[in-house]
Amino acid sequence: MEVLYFAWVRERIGIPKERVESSAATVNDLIAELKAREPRYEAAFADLSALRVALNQELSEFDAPLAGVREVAFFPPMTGG
Amino acid sequence: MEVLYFAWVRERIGIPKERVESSAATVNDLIAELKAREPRYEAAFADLSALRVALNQELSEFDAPLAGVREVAFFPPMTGG
Amino acid sequence: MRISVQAEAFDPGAEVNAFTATCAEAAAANVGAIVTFSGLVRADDGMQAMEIEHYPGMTERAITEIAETAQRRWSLGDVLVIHRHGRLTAGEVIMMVAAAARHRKDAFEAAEYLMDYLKSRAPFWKKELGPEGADWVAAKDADEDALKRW
Amino acid sequence: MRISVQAEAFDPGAEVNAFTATCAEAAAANVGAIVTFSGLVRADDGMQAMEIEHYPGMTERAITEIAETAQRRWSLGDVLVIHRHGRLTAGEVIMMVAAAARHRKDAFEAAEYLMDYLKSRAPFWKKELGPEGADWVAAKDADEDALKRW
Repeated sequence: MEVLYFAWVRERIGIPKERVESSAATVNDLIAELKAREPRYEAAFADLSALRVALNQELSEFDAPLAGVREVAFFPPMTGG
Repeated sequence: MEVLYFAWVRERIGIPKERVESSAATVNDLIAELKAREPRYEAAFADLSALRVALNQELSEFDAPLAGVREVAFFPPMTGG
Repeated sequence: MRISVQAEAFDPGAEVNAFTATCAEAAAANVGAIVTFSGLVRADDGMQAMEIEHYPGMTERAITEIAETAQRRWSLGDVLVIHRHGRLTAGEVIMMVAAAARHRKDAFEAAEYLMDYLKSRAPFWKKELGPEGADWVAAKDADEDALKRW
Repeated sequence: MRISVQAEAFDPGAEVNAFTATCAEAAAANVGAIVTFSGLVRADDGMQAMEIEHYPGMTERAITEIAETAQRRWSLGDVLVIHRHGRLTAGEVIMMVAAAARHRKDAFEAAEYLMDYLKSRAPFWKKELGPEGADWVAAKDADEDALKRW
């Protein structure tokens, strides 16, 4: 699946998006896999209360299943307007 | 003093303003004097709850004193905006 | 603060841009939010035109007092009120207000306050000219009630 | 309904006039009230510029959903949302919304609803560029709380 990062999440991880091969069942499982990779992921996902997730461009929850999801995006709370 | 009429009050009385010589102590006294004059005043002032009064261009009350007042205006509730 | 009571039509877009430009200048750099309201003549029930009467002299005083009260209450960057009188046809812009503040909540509240008071406390009277003749618009209880929240 | 997510500057006055003209046409004769909001880059604390990042694709979807919900809730004559991204300097207009309705209460509420949801539910992130460097703007609890009233 495609994983996208925005704002300071993008800056901490160092890339705006990447292709991830994963059999993670939920967003939480995917995050655990990413954190195990490298310290920059560990840093980006240290505090989940400061993060939001979108699945296929819809805001979602960290315990949501990833079945059928092509695009996952992680970002801080939005500050539009 | 100068007495002004607006909207349907003006239409009922038939003139936009007139000079009135009066020693009425309050707005209510002035209205009583005007009503005694002619039926068109009687008609215009029949229902005071449908009227508003301004003294020297400030919204006021019917029991307000007329001492020092140069300009009295009668009109229906305002419908601006 | 600019207040205009006028018979002439005005250009809402040009007014918005002039108001925004003033707020964007150095002196008003504290402005982050601008709310505008404009009122149009609705073509209800075949209504073709509207005649707006006002009380010259008192109108300007009343609007100035309303705008000054709003400025004290919300510490606004700027305030604009334009209100037409005379004959207007369906679709024409009757009036507009604009309020600029640091944050959106103040700008929204101030614009609503200006509108609520202009409706019921500025000496304007509307007469609708329709196919059946002319009728003075009656004041609505809801408009008087709207003042109670302030 | 028009929604635009764009890097280019826009002319708020021209947008207001185009929106008003649409509402003034026969089909939308039922519109008596138009409320607009525009947001400006404030020059707070020596802030010189702002960089707005967004999520292409999701941004348009999220705004469309917010605008459609507002239209269902208030039966609006029309809705407009324009939001810029990229680099903006102090005094520039970041975004605007406009809502048209029969009466002022609906137009005000719909514009506030659009703003409250754009603030916290449309995928934009602001970074302030000041004399001390760059900082991501933190989301405010007050903005999240503002959603509870709807």
